[in-house]
Amino acid sequence: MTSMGWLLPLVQILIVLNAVLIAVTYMVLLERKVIAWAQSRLGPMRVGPHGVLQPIADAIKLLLKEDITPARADKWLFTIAPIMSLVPALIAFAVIPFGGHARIFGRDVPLFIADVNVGLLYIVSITSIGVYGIILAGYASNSKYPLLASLRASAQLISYEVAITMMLVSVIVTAGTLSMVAIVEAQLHNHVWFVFVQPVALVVLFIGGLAETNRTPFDLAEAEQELTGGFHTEYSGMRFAMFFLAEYANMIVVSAVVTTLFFGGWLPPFPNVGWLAFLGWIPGWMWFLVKCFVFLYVFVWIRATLPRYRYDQLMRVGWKVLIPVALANLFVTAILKVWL
Amino acid sequence: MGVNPAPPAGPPDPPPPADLSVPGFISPLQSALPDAVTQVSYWVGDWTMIVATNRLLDVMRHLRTAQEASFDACCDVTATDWPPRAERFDVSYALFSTRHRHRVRVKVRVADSQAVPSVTSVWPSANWLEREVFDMFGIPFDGHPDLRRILMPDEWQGHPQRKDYPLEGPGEMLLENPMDWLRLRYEP
Amino acid sequence: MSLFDTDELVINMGPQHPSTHGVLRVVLRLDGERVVGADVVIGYLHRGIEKLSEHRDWQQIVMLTDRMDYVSAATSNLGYCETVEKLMQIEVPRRARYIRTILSELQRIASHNLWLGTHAMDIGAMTVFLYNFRERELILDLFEEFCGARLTYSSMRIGGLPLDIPSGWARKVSAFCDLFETKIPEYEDLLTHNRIWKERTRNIGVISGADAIAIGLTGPPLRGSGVPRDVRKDEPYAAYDEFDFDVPIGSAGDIYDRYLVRLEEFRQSLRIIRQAIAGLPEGPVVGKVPRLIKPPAGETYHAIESPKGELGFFIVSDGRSNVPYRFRVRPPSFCNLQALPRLIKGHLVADVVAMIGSIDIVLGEVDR
Amino acid sequence: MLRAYIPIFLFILVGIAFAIVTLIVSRLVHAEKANEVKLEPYECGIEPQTDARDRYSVRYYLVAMLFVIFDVETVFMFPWAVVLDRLALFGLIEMFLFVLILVVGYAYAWKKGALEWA
Repeated sequence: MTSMGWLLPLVQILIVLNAVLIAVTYMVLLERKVIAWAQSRLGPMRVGPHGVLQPIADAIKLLLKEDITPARADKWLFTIAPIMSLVPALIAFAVIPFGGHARIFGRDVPLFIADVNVGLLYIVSITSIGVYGIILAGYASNSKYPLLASLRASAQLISYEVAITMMLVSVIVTAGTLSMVAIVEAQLHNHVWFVFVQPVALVVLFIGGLAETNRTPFDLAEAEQELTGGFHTEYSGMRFAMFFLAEYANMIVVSAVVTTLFFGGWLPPFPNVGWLAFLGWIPGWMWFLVKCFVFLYVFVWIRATLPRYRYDQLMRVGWKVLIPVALANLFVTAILKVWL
Repeated sequence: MGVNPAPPAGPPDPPPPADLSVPGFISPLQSALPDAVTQVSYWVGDWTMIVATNRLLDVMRHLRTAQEASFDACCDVTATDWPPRAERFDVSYALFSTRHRHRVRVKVRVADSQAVPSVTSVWPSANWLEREVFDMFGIPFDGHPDLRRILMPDEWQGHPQRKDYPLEGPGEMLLENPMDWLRLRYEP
Repeated sequence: MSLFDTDELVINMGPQHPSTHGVLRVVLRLDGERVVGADVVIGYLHRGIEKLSEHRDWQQIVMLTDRMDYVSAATSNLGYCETVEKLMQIEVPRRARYIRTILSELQRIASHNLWLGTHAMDIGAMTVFLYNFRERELILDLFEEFCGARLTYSSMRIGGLPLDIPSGWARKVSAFCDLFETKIPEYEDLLTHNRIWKERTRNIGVISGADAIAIGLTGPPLRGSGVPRDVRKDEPYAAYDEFDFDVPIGSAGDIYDRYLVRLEEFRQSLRIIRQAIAGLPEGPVVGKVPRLIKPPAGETYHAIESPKGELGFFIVSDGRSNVPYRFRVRPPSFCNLQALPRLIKGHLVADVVAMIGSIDIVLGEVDR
Repeated sequence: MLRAYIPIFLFILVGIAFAIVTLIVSRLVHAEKANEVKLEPYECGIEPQTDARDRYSVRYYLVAMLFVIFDVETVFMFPWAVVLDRLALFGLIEMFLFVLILVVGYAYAWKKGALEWA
């Protein structure tokens, strides 16, 4: 490989990593602002105009804060757990296509880090590593609330994993490929976003995404009102911040995956309709970000609206509602695919 | 605070005025359980029955079940300390009937460390209320399922609501600084 | 089988826990997430208000009653003042009784606001919390205008009120009633027909009416079980006998019914306030009270309906000193909390916080 | 073929490096003022009486087992889904049989109450 061949991915990785970190911190601000507006208040207003510098202040605060390792905790696992939670959330972005190809300085630069032919499988497997972080955190803390929370988390995450993977199979059948880039291109060739082909899959995937990211109404693993913060009860300072980053990074991953699979990724709306061609003037990565933003907004909106499910109800929804729906959807998709 | 030369020996418990009609549940009780009720009194609209301690449970069961009484709610159990009296404590029960919407107060008089039969078997709601009386006055309740201190710490000495217990407490160490507590706890 | 035997997990919920509404400690014994047994430990906020009151002047005690149910100080003031008035047989002027009714109903709304907000928060619905605090703030403004304080009002005196209402205050109360009426549907939109809310609250902590009476529940938790017991109706005090209002009752006796009962109480409170404002009589706000308050020797028990349930005062006067001989409070929170172990047995950890919320306790009143 | 994965490995390394560097930086600058009480496990202000690592009823080992079964099955479906176009009716029937066995087991588990939690 040429030196250039190493350099380009490295530059991309650094850009993506920084973009993700900035996006995550500003996601926190967005969440606080949107929820505040939903609740007829202002949200952060002090740091910078309208609180725009709040995420930076938060980051500095978390960096400087005391980082406690409880006396009874398992010291190594206690440190490894947040890393195991954060790293998968970050590296999932490796296969997400932020755009097609762009011409920068006369070179053809892909707007994704890697296009592997098992892209979707990669995301599924990488994101499930994240749950180990939560389980380890609960176990390593050697404290009861985190322990309860990590048991909840493990059961919850694997339950929703099943429905999610089955739904992904439906999408793969429709697209005929596992590559994220190819899935977007399939939507271009089929002249339709897959949301119109697989609406049920979208709903189930999004619900599953809420559960996988521990978001309301499925935020049982950190349910502050019951388990006093859940698996990160004993965490403080930077190690706590890593769980925090992981949760928000995972939200962005879910939004990005949903955008890619169902809303045509970087494609403008209805790319094949002639009189809408002017939408193509807006670069693809901007379309992608706008679509992602919509889903992130929905995450926040749901948090402002819904109460929390109870543990047994959550499992019931996962096993008795989502899995049968996913199976039925898969059957119908496969039959239609072969028939047509 | 106030000038109070000698502590009073007990509440007046005045008898009801002659022209006042007695509530319907009192005379059936008196005929069903003769000489259980030692005194009936009336003051500012409240009827009070003073009952012999050993007959308390019979009276309470009667009041709970008899049609004309049916006191199904035990609102309050509390005590008053009258140190000069031999039976220094008045334990008083505030009863209410959700059917007839009437009230009565039942009182028993007990000496120090004399047990009162627990009414938890008649009204489960008396559980904590009796625990509080035990905690605050040191009156034991016979047959109580779980007689422990409730408001004060388990290892507390004395019973704060007694009249001979000083307002400032028994003179325990005053620990102003929270770190003093920690030092107490961790120094061998 | 011993290979698969498991121990029960003993876990302390509280005293430092976000959802125990104060320094309440519940020692839970868990099998998985199911509650096998629970022991309630209280006393962390015990300040000895009863003992203190036996060393305070009769008028000074009003200030102590503020500190019992600190989110509903006005009803505690009312209960205490009425008990002393009963002991001294003082006639309270009609205007004062009307204003007391208005104050205690405003207080009921404020207290229910706080309850609904925190209860919804416990179940994870955070927006309702802030909506409720938004409206509660308006009530606190009204109280501030009346007596200068926002939380511990000391808003009543033995024999009447410390002062008449400011001019224009009644109009502001009416305006608040009109505004608040439009806000109740906002809470209902977020909760009443919300599927998750219903699943979290229905058939949880069910208790029958007879059991509820026996275990000592009063107030909305008792009415949620279908018992129409309300001190305001049964033993009217202040000016409640002059107003039309209904006592809402539930049927199932679960958390959801207790919620519905309290929501309906919002509306009934508005109804009472409006009638009281419309018919507010002129006249003095303090009755004929002797300069030195010294009730004749005797004892009495008097109860009112606080937002939490039956708030009773048992006061003994020896007729000689200027302090009560015995001062006893029958706190509704204390008696209602007693039902907690029975209500949560067999439910899940998540239901424990919902249950604590549904019986609406204030630890300042539980421990006194 | 494998060249496509090089950026991913690179990303994993960068990701881990980022996490570790952050922890080290924070370790250099953060405040440290621990005392014995602060280091106790949190149990709402009460000293824990029992250890958190007691043997404890994890009602969900069944979940774990069901998950393994289902997830392995779905992994088999990935390659099938990609090439369903070419397998056509044969692939469809094959997979139907495969899934049918799964569904029978699922229905059995449901009926037996393995899906009732708590």
